[in-house]
Amino acid sequence: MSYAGDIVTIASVSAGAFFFLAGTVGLLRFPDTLTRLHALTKADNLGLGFVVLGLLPQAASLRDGLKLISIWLLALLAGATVSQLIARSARQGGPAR
Amino acid sequence: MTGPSGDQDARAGITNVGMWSRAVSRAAMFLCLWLVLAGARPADIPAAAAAVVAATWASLYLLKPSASRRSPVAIARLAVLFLYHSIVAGWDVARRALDPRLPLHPGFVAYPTRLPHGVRRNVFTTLTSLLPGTVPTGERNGHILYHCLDVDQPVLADLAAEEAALVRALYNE
Amino acid sequence: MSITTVFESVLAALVLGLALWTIAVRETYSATVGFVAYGLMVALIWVGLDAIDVALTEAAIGGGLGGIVLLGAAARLRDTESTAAETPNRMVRLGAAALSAAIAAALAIAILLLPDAAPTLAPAAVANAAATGLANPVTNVLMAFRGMDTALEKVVLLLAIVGVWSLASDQAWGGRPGPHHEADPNGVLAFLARLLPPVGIVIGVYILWTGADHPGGAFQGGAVLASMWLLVIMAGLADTPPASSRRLRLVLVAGPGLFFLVGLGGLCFGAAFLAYPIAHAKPLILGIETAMLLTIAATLALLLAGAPERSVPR
Amino acid sequence: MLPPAPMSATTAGGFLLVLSIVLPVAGVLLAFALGDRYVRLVAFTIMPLGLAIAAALVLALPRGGGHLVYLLGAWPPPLGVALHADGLSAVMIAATAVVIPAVAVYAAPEFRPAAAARAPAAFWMLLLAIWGALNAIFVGGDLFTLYVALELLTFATVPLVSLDGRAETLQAALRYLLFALLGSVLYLAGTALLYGLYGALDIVLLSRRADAQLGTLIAAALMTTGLLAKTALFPLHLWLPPAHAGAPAAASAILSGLVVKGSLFIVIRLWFDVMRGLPGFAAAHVLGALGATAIIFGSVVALRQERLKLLIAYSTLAQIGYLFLMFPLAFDVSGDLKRGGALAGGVLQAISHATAKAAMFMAAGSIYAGLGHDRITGLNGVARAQPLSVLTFALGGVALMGVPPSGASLAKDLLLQAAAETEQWWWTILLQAGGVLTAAYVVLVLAHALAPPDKPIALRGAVPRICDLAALVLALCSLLLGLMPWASYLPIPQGGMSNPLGIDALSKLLLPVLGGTVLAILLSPWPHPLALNAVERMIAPLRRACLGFGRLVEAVDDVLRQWPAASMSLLLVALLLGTLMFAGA
Amino acid sequence: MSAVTVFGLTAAAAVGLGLYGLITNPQPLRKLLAFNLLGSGVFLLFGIIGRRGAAAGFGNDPVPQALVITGIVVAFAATALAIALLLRLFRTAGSTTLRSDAPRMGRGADAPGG
Amino acid sequence: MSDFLTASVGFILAMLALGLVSILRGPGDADRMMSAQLIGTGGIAALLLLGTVTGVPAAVDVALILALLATFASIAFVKKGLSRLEVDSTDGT
Repeated sequence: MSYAGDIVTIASVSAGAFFFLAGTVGLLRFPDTLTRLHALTKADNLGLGFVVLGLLPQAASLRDGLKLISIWLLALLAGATVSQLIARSARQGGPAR
Repeated sequence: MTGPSGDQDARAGITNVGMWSRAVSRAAMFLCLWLVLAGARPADIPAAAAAVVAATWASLYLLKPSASRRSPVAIARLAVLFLYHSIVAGWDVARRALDPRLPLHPGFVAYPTRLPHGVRRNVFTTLTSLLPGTVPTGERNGHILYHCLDVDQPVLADLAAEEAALVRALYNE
Repeated sequence: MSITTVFESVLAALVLGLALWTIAVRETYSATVGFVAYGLMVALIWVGLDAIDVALTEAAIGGGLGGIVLLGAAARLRDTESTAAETPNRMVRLGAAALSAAIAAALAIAILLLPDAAPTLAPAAVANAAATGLANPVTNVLMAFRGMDTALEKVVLLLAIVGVWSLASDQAWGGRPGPHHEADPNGVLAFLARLLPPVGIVIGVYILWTGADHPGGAFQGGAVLASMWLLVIMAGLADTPPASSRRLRLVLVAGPGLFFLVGLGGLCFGAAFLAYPIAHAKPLILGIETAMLLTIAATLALLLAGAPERSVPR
Repeated sequence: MLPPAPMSATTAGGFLLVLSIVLPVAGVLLAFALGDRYVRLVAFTIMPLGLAIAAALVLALPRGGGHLVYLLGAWPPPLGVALHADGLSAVMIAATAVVIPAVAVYAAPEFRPAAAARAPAAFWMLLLAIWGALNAIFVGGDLFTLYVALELLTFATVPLVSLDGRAETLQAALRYLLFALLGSVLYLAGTALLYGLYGALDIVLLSRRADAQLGTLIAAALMTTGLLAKTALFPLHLWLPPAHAGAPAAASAILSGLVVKGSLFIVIRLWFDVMRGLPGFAAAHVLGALGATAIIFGSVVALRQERLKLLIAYSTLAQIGYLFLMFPLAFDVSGDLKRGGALAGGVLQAISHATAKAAMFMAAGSIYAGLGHDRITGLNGVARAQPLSVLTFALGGVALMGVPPSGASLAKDLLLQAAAETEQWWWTILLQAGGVLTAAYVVLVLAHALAPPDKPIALRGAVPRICDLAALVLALCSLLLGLMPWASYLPIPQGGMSNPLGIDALSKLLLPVLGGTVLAILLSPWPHPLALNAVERMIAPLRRACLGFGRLVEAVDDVLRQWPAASMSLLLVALLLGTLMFAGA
Repeated sequence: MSAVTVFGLTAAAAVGLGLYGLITNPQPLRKLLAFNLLGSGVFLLFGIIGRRGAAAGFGNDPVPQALVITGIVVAFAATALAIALLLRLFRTAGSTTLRSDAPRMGRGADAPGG
Repeated sequence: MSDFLTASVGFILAMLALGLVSILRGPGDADRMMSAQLIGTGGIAALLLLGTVTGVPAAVDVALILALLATFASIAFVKKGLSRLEVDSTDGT
């Protein structure tokens, strides 16, 4: 494990943790469903991205790194589509509510 | 093949050869995914083949290939733009959330898109859902209705730029 | 208190908080959401316990299928809440709390009193792994050492299907299970249902295949495939096949059927029922697992789709 | 009766154990794959084969020295799973192999593959599945395999309960499912603890390793309680009456006759093999006491039922209680486990009940089909209209009362002998009372059936004669069980059998019948043709008191069958058992 | 305190909570949730027992893991079956209460015999 | 390094817990449904870190499954209101 790699990991994972913190604060402070949705999808996805970035230097091989990245992409796709679904039902008052 | 059609508009004009080349390119994508997941081992060939064939079949069944040309450079540029946007978006939310004054001006903005209904518009809304301060919440009168954290920002201009980049990358006809 | 313990305590507190929420919250729907969250977090505990095979199972069930079945039911039953709100009185609740606490305490004591030299079969499982040629000990236990349990469990799944189907009305017997789903073909759900399933198929097959030597296996892969199929069905892009379809029924019995056939082969020509000839053990097991993958995927999806509702014209 | 030393090899004939599980299960798979039209055909192809395998197993067992072992996959325990069969397994398998085909013959006309194929298709598959699951329970040698088999049994049973799709039966099925799941989770928790303690799940290995430490006893208490919930021992019976009374008659016969014996069998395995008496004298007395209460409660409430099927369902409750009397009787006063007479008596009683109760449910089903209802007060004259059904019911009842040469009579003798040997005279009262109480509701029903009808009976539908014959055969089986050569399968002490003919036997018939008649008059609230007016006036105050008692019992039963009460009793039983086991250890 | 202790107590607590919910919650769906909670507590029990048996290069004894996987499958099938029953009951009867009991006609009508 | 990563897992889980408190409280179902999303991202992050810490590479596969399936709870939530969502562009077009 190289020294530089460790530095990148610590910095990047810390950044990721920061964005998770921001997302949670947003969830707690933002006033309504739709604004909270912003906090959740944007900040947490970025946080995950930074965590993945931070783990890349620790990955054993190129393949492991690519795997991490594809997980992030999958999570992004899921987050982006689900946020639209939730947003739509939140705008319409939510089903059965 | 009688799959549920995705892009009614884009199907016209696709040739048999085009169909095959699309199938091959998708299969190549799934093969890449497999290689990333499982690595390249000769013993894996049967499983890899089964997975790729099944995935390609499902993909062709579910999503009809479209005839438009892809531009690799533009796709790369779109990816960079997208990465940049998601960082800005995360930072934007973090800034607002951690600001003691909680600077929010939430509201809705209707964006008149030129993209046709269907997959293209879905791709667009999905990409823009990661833009700073916007979440698409459905449509009204053919306009995409965005919920914005701050309606004072130049949301419409950003969206237009994103749409242009998307069209250049994927749907250049 | 090491840093690891802090992490474990945070995780345990989170899981218990969700469990408490599931039990205590008044509204059923919220409780269900809490439980889905609980299931996802339990997957983390399994990783913490170094039981990745179980974590995969829990993630596939708790995250995907369990969420769909429970949330769907909670949504549909939400109107009945007012009629069924006959909560037991305080005395009963206190008594129940005391009794449950006593049982939990007994269990906790039993856990704490477990012998220091913990018995384990891990060395035995490793020592016999050569007989199957698979390096994943969990798969070895499931498919070889305790193959009977696994085969019978697949029969349990089949019986669950019979049970769910038997709830159909007489007219609908043999028809297509579940309601017909319609969704906007241009909507986000349909979009996801076009994009995700091929990726899911690759992942599902990968999970099955890697299960030979690494954590994974037929059930986890099958659960992924079932989720993908359900996604396509829910987006209205495909329909469930009629329950009377011969092909569907063959798929549903393929897994346990092949398992028992191979087992009987062992009884007639080999060492014993469910014994694999060493030379062919790995391909045989992988073949059974492949059949089980399809069976499990179809079974789980159909279990969630429900009883046949729409009769097919013959 | 399992071998004291672990068997490290498959014995000759061991493959029969595999076949006894695989054959019915293969039938399920085949029936499912072939489709609705062939389901019944598959079932009837499997039946004779299953019967043959059971017969072969019964024959092979004595030659194998009393036990058969099969190592699945040739993997020896603890890593692998073994199948074990001993005399107990053999007799249970044989009983199952008799009852299931008989029920199948009875059900064949009703569940023929016709236009509306739902119920028939499900019924035949589930019937085969129950068979496979029961056989797996009887020969399973591994606690977790037994868990899977138990679940198989539950999954096969629940849909049978709600086969007709009415709201009540759906509700009954749901209650049954939830309670059974609670039971199996407790069982599973105990299994986990045992594995954590001893690193094995094999019954024989565990029986050698288990010692009386706290963890083991907690596991024993949890597992026993979980199984009791599935067996519906009082007060954990909330699901039984609606489930057994609501199912189609053929299904009820299986549920009442066989299914509850599955979990009972595992309790026996736990107490007599895995733990070899570790639970102790006091805990066994808890089981005995619950059983005793079940006898009283079940019989009294049965006498108050207006519908025949519910009466039989409640009588099952009482009979289940009777089966648990074997547990205290198997211990002698010093607390040592004495297998032998008590165990043999209990198992014999279980088999007698399986055959007789199945026959009675089938007879009740025929009567229901004939009359279009099964109100007991409306049965007058049915003996003339459906003599065969009434005869079957009567024979089944007589067999259950313990009249020689029935199996129940032999069982009662064995249990009485055990009570005498272990100096536990107090159980003798209950053993005798059980027969009298059984006689009471049999007499009550027969009195109605034999009474002259108020108006001529118009039969709504006729049941094919073959159905009645199948039921009759089962009833006769139960009546003649005492004549079988049990000694090579069950530990029956010499001289345990009483002479099937003679004064003794006559008194064994007359005493319960007389006592039963009195009880029926006193406890049944419905108008019935038993009492003469003069007697009636004389005993009126007594009868009022008895009816009051009956009402009270019924009210208590109503409370106990509420969900919170039943599930709290479950935990209470677990705690009680655990505490007593610990105190006794 | 080791991972085994922490998660072991979690498992016991989950069992307790599940039992309490199973007893006191009137709605069947809630009972089902509680049952699943209870089940997951028992599965965790297997998990910590397996964890204690870590040996031969494996962090968790494979046998309990396999048992848990089987158990999860069975529990899931049970959940699906129960939900199907529940929805069917809801459609047939319009409510899902488990309160009312066996159909017993003429309860309390203790007509005098004769 | 390992301690740092473990601490990060703890921190992310704590954030997850706080976030869950906030959205499970509601008020609407839409809020509650975000919990699956929240656990999706947070759980994946925790799993990836955990996999690196404990040296169990297969933890990544768990994260993969979670990423693939975490959407499903949300979809179940949306599906029940399907009658109202039949067409995305309900109001016009």
